[in-house]
This record gives sequence, C-alpha cells and structure tokens, in this order.
Amino acid sequence: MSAAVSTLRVERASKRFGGLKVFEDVSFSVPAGGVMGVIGPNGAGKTTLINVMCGMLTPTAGRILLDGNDITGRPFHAVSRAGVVRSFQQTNTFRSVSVEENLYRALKFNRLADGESLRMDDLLDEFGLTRHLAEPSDKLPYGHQKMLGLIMTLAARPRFLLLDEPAAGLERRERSNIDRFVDHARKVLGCGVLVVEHDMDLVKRICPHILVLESGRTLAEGPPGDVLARRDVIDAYLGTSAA
Amino acid sequence: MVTFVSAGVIGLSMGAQYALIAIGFTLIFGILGVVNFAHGGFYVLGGYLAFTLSHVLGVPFVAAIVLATIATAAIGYVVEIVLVEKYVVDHLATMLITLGFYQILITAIVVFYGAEPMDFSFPITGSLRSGGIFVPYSNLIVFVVCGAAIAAVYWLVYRTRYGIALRAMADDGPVARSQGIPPATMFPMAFAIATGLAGLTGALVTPMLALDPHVGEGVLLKAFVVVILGGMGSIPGAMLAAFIVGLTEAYASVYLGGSKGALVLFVLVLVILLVRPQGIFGTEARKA
Amino acid sequence: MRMPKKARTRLTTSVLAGSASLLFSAAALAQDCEVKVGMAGPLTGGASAWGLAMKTSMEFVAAKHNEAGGLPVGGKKCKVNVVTVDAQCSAAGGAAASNYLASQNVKILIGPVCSPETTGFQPLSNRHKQIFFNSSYKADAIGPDWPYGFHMHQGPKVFGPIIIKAGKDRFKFNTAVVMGPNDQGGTDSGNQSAAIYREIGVKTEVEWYQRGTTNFGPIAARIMAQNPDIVELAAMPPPDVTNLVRQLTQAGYNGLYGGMGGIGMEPVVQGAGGVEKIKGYFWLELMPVEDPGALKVREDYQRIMKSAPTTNAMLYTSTFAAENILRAVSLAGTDSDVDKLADVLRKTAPESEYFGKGCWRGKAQYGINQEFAFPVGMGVIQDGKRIGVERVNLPCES
Amino acid sequence: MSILSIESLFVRYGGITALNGVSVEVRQGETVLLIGSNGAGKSSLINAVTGLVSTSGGRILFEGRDLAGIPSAARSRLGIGYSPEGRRVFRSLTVRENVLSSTLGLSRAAAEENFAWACSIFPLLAERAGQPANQLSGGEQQIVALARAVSTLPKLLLLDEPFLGLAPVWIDRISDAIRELQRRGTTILMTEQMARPALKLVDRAYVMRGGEVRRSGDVAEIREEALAEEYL
Amino acid sequence: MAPDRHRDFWLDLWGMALLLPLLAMPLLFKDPFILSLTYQFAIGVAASLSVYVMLRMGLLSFTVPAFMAVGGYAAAMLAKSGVTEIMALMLASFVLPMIFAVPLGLLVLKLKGLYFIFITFIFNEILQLIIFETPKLTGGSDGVVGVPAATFLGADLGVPWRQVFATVAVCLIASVIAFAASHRYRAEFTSIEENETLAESLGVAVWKYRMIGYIVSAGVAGLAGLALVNMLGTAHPSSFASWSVNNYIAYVFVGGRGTVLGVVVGSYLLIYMTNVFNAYAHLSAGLFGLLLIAVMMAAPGGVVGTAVKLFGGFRADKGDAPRPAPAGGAA
Repeated sequence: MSAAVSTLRVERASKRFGGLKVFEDVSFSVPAGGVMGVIGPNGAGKTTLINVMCGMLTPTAGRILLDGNDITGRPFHAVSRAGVVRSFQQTNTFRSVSVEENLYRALKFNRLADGESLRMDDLLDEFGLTRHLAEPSDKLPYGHQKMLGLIMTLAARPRFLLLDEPAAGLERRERSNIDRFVDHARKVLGCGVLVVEHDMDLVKRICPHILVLESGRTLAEGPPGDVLARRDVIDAYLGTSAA
Repeated sequence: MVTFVSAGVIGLSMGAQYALIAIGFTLIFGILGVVNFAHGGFYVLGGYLAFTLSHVLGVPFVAAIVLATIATAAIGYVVEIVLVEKYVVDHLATMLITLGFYQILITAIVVFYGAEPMDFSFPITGSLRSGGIFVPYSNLIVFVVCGAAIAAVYWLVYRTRYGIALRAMADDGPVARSQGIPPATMFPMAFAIATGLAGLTGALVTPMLALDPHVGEGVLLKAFVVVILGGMGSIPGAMLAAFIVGLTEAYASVYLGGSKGALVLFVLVLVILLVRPQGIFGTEARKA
Repeated sequence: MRMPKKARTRLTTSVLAGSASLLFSAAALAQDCEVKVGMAGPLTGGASAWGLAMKTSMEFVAAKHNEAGGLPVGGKKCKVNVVTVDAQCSAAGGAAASNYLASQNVKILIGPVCSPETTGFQPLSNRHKQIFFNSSYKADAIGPDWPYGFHMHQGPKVFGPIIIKAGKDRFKFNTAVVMGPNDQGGTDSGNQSAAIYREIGVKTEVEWYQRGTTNFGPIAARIMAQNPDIVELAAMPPPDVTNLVRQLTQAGYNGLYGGMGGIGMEPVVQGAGGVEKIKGYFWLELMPVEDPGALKVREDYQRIMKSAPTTNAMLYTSTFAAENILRAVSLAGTDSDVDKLADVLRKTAPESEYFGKGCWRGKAQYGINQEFAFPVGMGVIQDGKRIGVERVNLPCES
Repeated sequence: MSILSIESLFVRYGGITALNGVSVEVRQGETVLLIGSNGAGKSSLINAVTGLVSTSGGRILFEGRDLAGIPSAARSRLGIGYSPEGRRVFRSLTVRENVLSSTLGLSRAAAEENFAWACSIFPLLAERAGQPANQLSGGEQQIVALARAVSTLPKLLLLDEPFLGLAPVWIDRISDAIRELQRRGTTILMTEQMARPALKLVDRAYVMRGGEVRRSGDVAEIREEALAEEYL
Repeated sequence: MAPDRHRDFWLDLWGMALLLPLLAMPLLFKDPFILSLTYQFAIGVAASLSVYVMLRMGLLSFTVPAFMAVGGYAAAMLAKSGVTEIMALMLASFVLPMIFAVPLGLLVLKLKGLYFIFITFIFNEILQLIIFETPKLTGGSDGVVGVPAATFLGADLGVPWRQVFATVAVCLIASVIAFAASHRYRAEFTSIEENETLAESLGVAVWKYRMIGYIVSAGVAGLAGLALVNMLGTAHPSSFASWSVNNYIAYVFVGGRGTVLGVVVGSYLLIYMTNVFNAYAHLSAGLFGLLLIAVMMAAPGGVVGTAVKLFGGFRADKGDAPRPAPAGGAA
C-alpha cells in the first residue's frame, strides 16, 4: 500500500494566533521510513508545528502535502485516516477504561482490513503491558500509559507518525522503549516518523536527521552530530545575553 | 411616539432589574463554575423578607430592604458552605443540588406564608408625567437603586482589591490561590454577594410587581437568557445583555403582544448565539 | 391577609401531620368506620394558591364533621379522611392523580382546578368511576361524555352575560381588552369572556401574554396604546392581576376593570394601591361573600382549623362543594358506591349550612345537568368607593 | 540561616514520579537556581512549595516551619511570592490590578505603597497601569508577573522560568529587574532552562534531571560544558 | 478480555431486564395506581434514556421535551386523521423528531457545556410558544384532545390494560433503540466524552457521532412523546413543559449517569417517590428537593454509580468518570 516515494512535506508553513507568531516559513519533509527529529528550546513552536501538521490547527500560511496531495485544512480525523497520526505529550489513553478496552477502541475506530499484521502483541509483551490488560489505564505507571498511547496510534495504520515528546516523563531506563517503538513502526508499517523531543540522547540515537526550531524559525537542519555542535544551537539552549 | 418612549423607559427599568439579577448569577458561575438554579429562589426570599420586615414587623421600608439584602446574602453564604462547596468541581451535581435547594426553599415559603400573593406594596406611588409619557416614581426609584447597586457592584468588582481578587479567581484559580487569595473565604463571599443582589432585587421589585412563592421561575429564566447572551461569567456582558433583553422584551411586547414578544426575544437570543456562540462578551465556551 | 405569626407552629404541625398520615396510611387505619373523600389539584407551582385553597376547605369541612363525632353514614358516625394529591397543573398530572385516588379507593373528590389537569382527569374518571367536582373554566368542563363529572361553580357563559350586562348598564363601556396567559388555563376563560363582551356589542381585543411574565410594564403600555374602556382580568392568576393593575395605574390608566372569574376584589385593589384609586371595577364573586353565611365560614374555619382561612375566593365554593360531597355520602350511606352517590347528588338539590339551598343546572350549556346553580355575587367599586357585593340569582334547570 | 529547606521531597502525579527525593536549601538573602531541561522536575518543586501540587514524601520547611497542610493562599501570606511558569498573568485584569491582586492580606495603604515601590523598580507598570494584561507582550507580562509576586514584599520569591520564550533583549531586561530585586534584599529561588543568563544572576545552582538533583554548588563550580552535556 | 466493557454491558442489560416486568404489570394487576406507576416508569425511562444517549458524549441535552412534543403531536394528528395503527404512529413519532434534529443539530452540536445546555433549553421555550401561536395546526393551548385510542393490526388498544401494555411496549422499543445505539457506538461515544481529541486523533469523526447521537436521542424522545399522548388521549402542551426536562435529568443523575441500569433505577426511584410525595400536598416539591440533595451528596455518582464503586471491583469511578476541570481552572 505504501507508495515508493511517499513523503510528508511541510511547505513554507506559518502559524499565528492573533498577533502572536508561533512559527514562520518552516519547510521540511519527512520521507517514508525515515525518522526526523525536531528540537528546540521551550516555546520554539514545536508542538504547534505538530498541531498544524495533523490537522488540529490550520496554518496561517503554507501547505501540508502528503505524497504531493494538499491536506492543509482537512479535519483532524480525516488527516488521521489519511495516514498522518500523532501522539500526545500528556497521557494519551482513555484513562477510565482498561488497557484492553483502549486497544479495542483504537482498532475499532480504524477497521482497516487490509495490510499485514500490526504485531501489536509483540510490543505489548515487550513493554510489559500484556499482564496489565485488564487494569484501567490511569492506574498504570506513567511509562506504561505512555507506551500504550503510542501503541494505540499504530491501530490507525499510520504512514507518518508525529510523536510529541514521547520520552517526556519516562524514566531513563524506559526511554529505550521509544527506540523500539519507532523501530517497530518503521519495520511493520514502513512509517515515516517525526519526533519532537527534549531528550538529546534519544534524538541522537534514533534520528539521522534533525531540525532545530528557535522562536518559530528554522535555526539549523542536518545530522545530529553536526547540528548539536553548532554554536548557535548551543546558544539557543543555554541562552545568550548582551550583558 | 408616546408609546415608543414609554416602552423605552420600561425597557430600561427592566434592564436594570435583569442586570442586577444576572450579575449575581454570572458572578457565581464565573468564580465557582456553578449554575445556581436557586437564584430565582433568593429573589423570592428577598421579597418575603422585606415584606415581613416592613409590613409585619413595621420596620421602615428602606431598612427592611437593607436587612433583607443582608439576610439573603447571609443565607447564600451558608448555602455555599453547606451545600455547594464540596461539590464545586462537578457542575452537574451543583446544578441538581441548587435545584433541590430551590424546591425546599419555595416549599418552606408556601408553608410559612401560604401560596397566596402577598399584599406587598411600594410606599411611594404616582408617576412623573410629561405629555403622555409617564415614568412611575417607583420605577424611577427602582431604576436609581438598581443603578446604584450595579455601580456598587461595579465598584466592588473593579475598584477594590477584593473585586480584583474575585476576578483573579475567575481568571485563573490556581494562580490566584498561589497569590494569597483564599478560595475558602472567596467562594462563599462571592456566593453571598450574588444571592444578596438577588435578594435586593426581590425586595425592591416585588412590591412593584407581585410577590408570591413562584415568581422566581420567570426571573431565573431571564437570568439564563441574559447570562448566555452576555457571555457566561462576564459581568460587563451581563450588564449589556440585560438592557438588550429588557428593551427587546419591552418593544416586542408593546408592539406584538406578550406572547409573540416572548417568541421574538427567544429567537433573537438564538440568532445572536448562533452568530456568536460564546455570547457578546464571552471569550471562549467554558466546558461544563 | 395572612400573617406569618403562627408560621412556626404551622410548619411543625404540617410536618407532624405529614409524618402522622404516613404512619396511618401504612397502618391502614383499623377504625370501624371511615369515609374517604379526595382532593386533586395544583398543590405546587404557580397555580397552587387555588389548589391549596380547595384542599384546606375540604379539610375544614371534614374536620368540622369529625369534631362533631363523625359523619353519619347508615346509622354509624364515621371519621372523614381527606386524601389529597398534587395534580401539578398538567394533563399528565391530572391523569396520575385520578389513578392515585383510584388506588386509594377514593370515589368522590373535589378538583381538579387547572384546565390541563381536568383534560387529563376526565377520561380516567369514567374508567375509575370517580365523582369529581372540578372548578376549571374549560369549555367542556363537564359533559355527557363524563357522567361522573360535576362542576362546582358556573362558568363565564352563565354568569358572564348577566354580570357584564349589569356592568355595562352601570359603567357604559364600548371597548374592552381581555387579558390572559397563553396556556389553556388562560385561553379557555379568556376566550369565553371575550365572546360575551362581543355579544353585547362591546368591541373586544384579546391579549395573551407568556405565562411566567414577571413584569407587566410593557403590556400595560400596549394596553394604554389601545386605550380601552375596560380591561377584563378574569383569566389571569391573582399575582399577575396585581402586577398588571399596578403597572396600568402607574401608566395613568383611567378606565374600568372587569373580573369575570372569581379573582375577587383583593388583587385589583392591591394593584391599584387602594379602593380609592379605582375608577370602576365590577367583579364576580362565585358566592355572595357578604352574606352572613360567608362570614360564618370564616369564623368556623378559624375556630376549627386554628388558623386564618385563605383569602382566595375559592374558599366558599370549595366549602360548598365539600359540604355537598359529604352530605351525599351521608345520604347515600356509602362512600364507594359511585352510581348510588351520583344518583343521590343528581336527585337532591345542593344545600349548604352556610349558604342555604341551591339547585342544578348545565343542561343547556354542557348537555348535562351537573353544575351547581347557586346565587353568585357581583361586587362593584365605583369612583373610588366600594359599593358592595350584591347577590345575583342564577336560573336553575332542574 | 536557611529560609527554605526542602528535605528529600517526593512528588508523584498520574503515574509520573516528578520529584524523586530532592533536597534543596535556600539561605536568607541569596539567589538559588534550579537548572535543567524540560521535565527535570523544576516546576514540580516550585509548585510543591507554593502548595499547588501535593507532595507524597519529604518535608518543606519555610523559616523552620513545616508547610504541610497549609493551603496555597496561606503560604503566600507567610511570605512566599510566586511568579509562575508561563507567567499566567490574570488576562482580564489590568496591569495595576494584577500587581494588586496578591495584596489582599495587606492594608490598603500598604498595598498602594508597595505598588508604588514596584513601579519604581519596573517603570513599565506605571506606564501601562490601566492596560489589560492580555494586551502585553510576553516580556511585559513577565514583568507584571514579577511585580505581582513581589508586591507583598515576600521573604522568599519563587521565580519559575522567567526567560521562557523571551527574546534576548527581554532576557536582559528581566535580568536587570531581578538584579534590582536582589539589591533590595530579596531572597530568590528560580528555575530556568536558559543556563547562561540565569547563572549570571545567582549565587548557587542545582542541576536537575529526571526528578533528581544531579549536581549542585556555587556558580563557579557549574561548568558550561557540563551543562551542554545535560541538555544536548 | 475486557471486564469493564463487559461489566458495563451487563449493567446495561440488567437495566433493560428491569424494564421487562413492566410488560407483565398490566396483565397481573388491576390496581390503577400500579398501572399508573407502570406507564409513568416506562415513559420516564424512555425520556431519560434520550438524555442518557447524549450524555454518553458528555452533552447534557435539554431538548428532550421538545422532541417528545414533536413525536407526540405527530402521533396525535395522525390518529385524529384516522390512522390509528400503532406501527404507523410509532414510525411517525420516531422519524419526524429525527428529521427535526438534523437542522437543529447542525446549529448546536458545535457548542459544548453550558452553552449547549442553555440553547437546547431555549428550544423548549420556543416550541411552547410556537404551539401556542399555531392553534390551527396544534390546537394551541388546548392541545389536541380526544385522540382516538391506537390499534394494533386492527385490535383496539383502548382497553385500559392494553393501553398500558401498548405504552410500555412503545417505551420498551424506544429503550431498546437507545440501548442499541449507545452500544453500537459506545466506544465512539464514551471516547468522545472522555477525550475527544484523542478519539479524533484515532480517526473518529466526532461531529458525525454527535449528530448520530442527537438524531437517535430525538427519535427516542419522540417515541416517549407518543407513549405519553397515547396514555392521556391528549397531546397537551403541559405534558411537554420546559421544566419537565429537569425531572428526566434528575432521573439520570440520581440513578447514575454511566449505565442504562442507573437510568432505570433513577427513574423508578424518583417517579415512585414523586407519586408518594404527591400525597403530601404542598410539601411534595420540598421533599423531592430534599431527596435530590440527599442523593447527590451521599452518592455523587448516583445510586448505581456509587453501588458499583462500593461493590464493583476495580472499575470504580465509572459512574462519575470524567469530572470537569475544577472551577477557575485553566478554561
């Protein structure tokens, strides 16, 4: 099903709220099967970028293209159905119901018969969720909730996944789960992945290519090794002052 | 022309009364997030207290109104602490609880006073007249007092640190707490101010209109209409909307009759809300 | 006027009475002789003043018999029990009330009051065989379709022409506005009154307002613009009357008022701010309230019920109906054989300890002769003076 | 003397352990920085002190007094001023009202005097006194939030991410304002991600990561390379 | 498997099972009070299930009396015109409100929370006034009276027990529809209620399900309206008064807003108590208020919600699952 040269492209996108501009003139593309990291200090506009890409917000200017088709302004759920699926920074499960019910719902909302097995069970086993299937998701440790939320996104058979700080709130040892999840998504679905993340170790591990946003502008783009060593990127993080 | 001016005068007077009722209603919603179904009940209570004080116990009318206002405020204070406080996070529970309280209150009034309308009258009668246009003195007094009360509320809410604290509370509860604004005293006080305003309106207006245990329902409905039109929780919105509703009701009733007039009012409100769902001054639809 | 002096005692007694009756109804009252009569009407909500007036009247007459040792029924003296139920002024409430009373084996009752209640009650009265004395102004308050339906006072069609004619002779008016709330309670009565005004050549407009209107200022202004000679208030509930008259007075209305439906004098006088402010008002009293009998009702009520009787005009008609209900039970020797009770009622002329004898009527208007025909009163205020209430005799048909 | 001492504090919510046995000390008159990237637990710690989040272990002593069970509003009145992350000015209130909003516990005269005092530190306040706070820029809002926090003359000022999302020119201005407060003897506990400008302001710093204190010490001891490592 | 999904299903099924005895009542009892309670229960349950369907999505709809009126008046007019076959009446009073719901839904379903509540409340007021202003069509304030008894395949349903039976049957069908819809779309509805954004991110077209819910809710209310009209023989505006919706909402909340069982238990409890209270004359409203406060304070999740919380194992807080944000919270 996945096209040979599938891409998710952001073309000269800008977003403002009233007079406040969140980002401006941002362009990049995520190739199918590729992983792209978006980093930047707080307030750089990273989450808003994901909100614009997934259809929750309409960009003030610019376009979002999926395989060359303009999906700008399409409703959130329709973008999801088209194959661009996002995860959320905060817990992203239906809190009051069990793990199993969460998975059931995710699958039910996406009765996509075709395509090979998602092998979600493998991930559940791997992340230690199998024995918690009957528990309400809000009673799980946070790390489990977070992984459950990520697994649920797979049910939508995404062709592109937009992960908003997947590692935030996870304990150090749990963070490698994100690597495995991304790996799984790429292998099984051929997904392109965009990751917004603060954990640089993780970014360095999984992203061959990163983009640095600062105050709504693209500051740098390239392989993490190069980009993270750049003076202006370090300045963006540690701050500068005239004094 | 005479009719047109008279209708305008009446509309303004009703607008002032609606404003007083609606400000309290919107204050409670804005700060506590509670839809107070008992608000009309406090209006009725204010009327009965003023009646008892002035017509039964012989207290001078002005003092009776002041005392009735204070008493309804005090009762509101207690109601907030006993019935509302604990459930304040659950809009729907507080809605049903205040509804229950309203029914108890009205039943108590029927038990104490009977269901007959009371012979409660304004001490001053007569009208100011000029070329067919008339303004009843009582209306004028009510208008002035309502205006003064609105000004007082405005002063309290916009000119005192207490009012600043109230609005801060409505704006961002947790941050307000962290700035030393204690919900444990602000919530009941806000409730008391609001019910006191309803009580004041009742004490002031029922002798001009009519006093029986059930007049509160129409009043609550008006408060609803005004508050959504103005934007839930917005005090300037409630003031403006109260006058829009008062004038619309007056003109529509005068020119189309009472029944069609009501229809026009509701349809107007509906249309405004469809164009501007958050109300005139509302910022965003608050989740309930 | 009712004062809240004894309010606390009254609250306590009613709570006690409430819990006591709960206990008694549960224990099914193992007394050797008991008579059950009912009352259904609006006991809560906006129309409750009427329902509660009826309820207390019924209870008063029952208490009067109980005080005298019981109601004589077939040689025994029976305790009279009144079963009341809130019919909530709605059709569904009326139907539920009928069902409830049937389950309590109440076969004869006073009520309902509101037109919607009566609408809901009527069909079920056939099924449950319940004699009911309703006081609605429904156009078909009684009729051949409901053989157990009685009407406890006449409607505007009967007394209206007589009183409006007398009013017109006295006050000479040519244009009228009939007011009423826009629900069945208002329109039934309002339309009937309007028809009568028109019949005697008065140019008549009808004005409906929304039930629950709190401020009659705009409506007063509208009436002022129409400038009628007389405003007919009968279809309005008393608080609305007071409210409207107040607004009209302040607006400088200088015309007449008509009260063709038992609202009495108080609401208009309250609204005008005193008798002296009224240019002219003529109104119907469902009973001649200045007869010595009416005064006696108030006295007895105060003595037996230990509280002031209601000011509601319904006090007298309800007392009259209650007296006749108990009299019929006594005469028929049963409170459960409905056909026998109905038979006794139809065959004996209504009679009251307080008001004397009356008769039956209704055939011409409703097709069934089951309406009390009893002298009514016509009250008049003219040029700021209360002229009085004079007795107006109504023709019998039996 | 220690004005605030936090002893092995734990904060957990929604399954996250936000603070994992953190101890922090703030002495009278000094400025202490909590530094670290997103999710390090800085704000949780600040909010535990303000009482806006509940703790699940450990103690917070303010002037030797255990704050457990004291509601948020009362803590403010004990002398803890707070400028929240993201500023969170009261948007519908004017600048002046924002500054006065925290002065409920003071006399009117004292409140006015303190407002005048705040105006003297932050001239902006006087210029914009009547303007609704939501019309201000981010930097201006930060000034308002600062002024709101100090208008009660608190014994301890909690400053959560004052530079968040601000342009360098505003970072300098806020820094100046903080220096002015320091000159007037304010004790400050602040958090910041922007290490460089923040470190210029403080006496000591704690570097946090994953809900724990990774290292701490005088400013001189916190090396930039080490910081870059924590972040990037 | 999923114990919570199944448990909720069982609780709902128990609720439906509790409705079945109502069918037997007219066959077993002659006591008019019991029969009266029976049809009041049936109508109350159907009307509150109409509230319940929307509440599954977190929307508290006050339009129920208006849709009941549309259904009830449609049936009354049809019966007056000679079509008394109950199947036809049901079809009319089910479909017509649904048709009305489409444009209304387009107007209001983008609103949430209190705005939704108030606007839907205003619909009721407008409908009452429209009924009054159209006496030719609706009989105005007198309503449509003398509605002939319905028939079933030619058999007269005017006999009392049959009438109650037919009323219960209509309400049962309405309840089954509400039950079926709330189960067919349970995952979508409850997901929208709990976390609309997450549901949308997983591909749920939220507006579509809101519309489906609103339409079903309208149809169910319409059937309840038919049942009421059939029982009274009158389509009367007083039967569809705006404030009556407070009762239906109270049934849902007192019973427990999360399950059909809660709705049924709440309806039974409150309708029974209302009938008991009605005998206490003017105290009845106060007693009802007292009961309302007592239940809301003692069992905030409603009777069933609280019972489940106490006895129902881990899935504790279903009854009052997503509490709204605290007052003054970030709005």
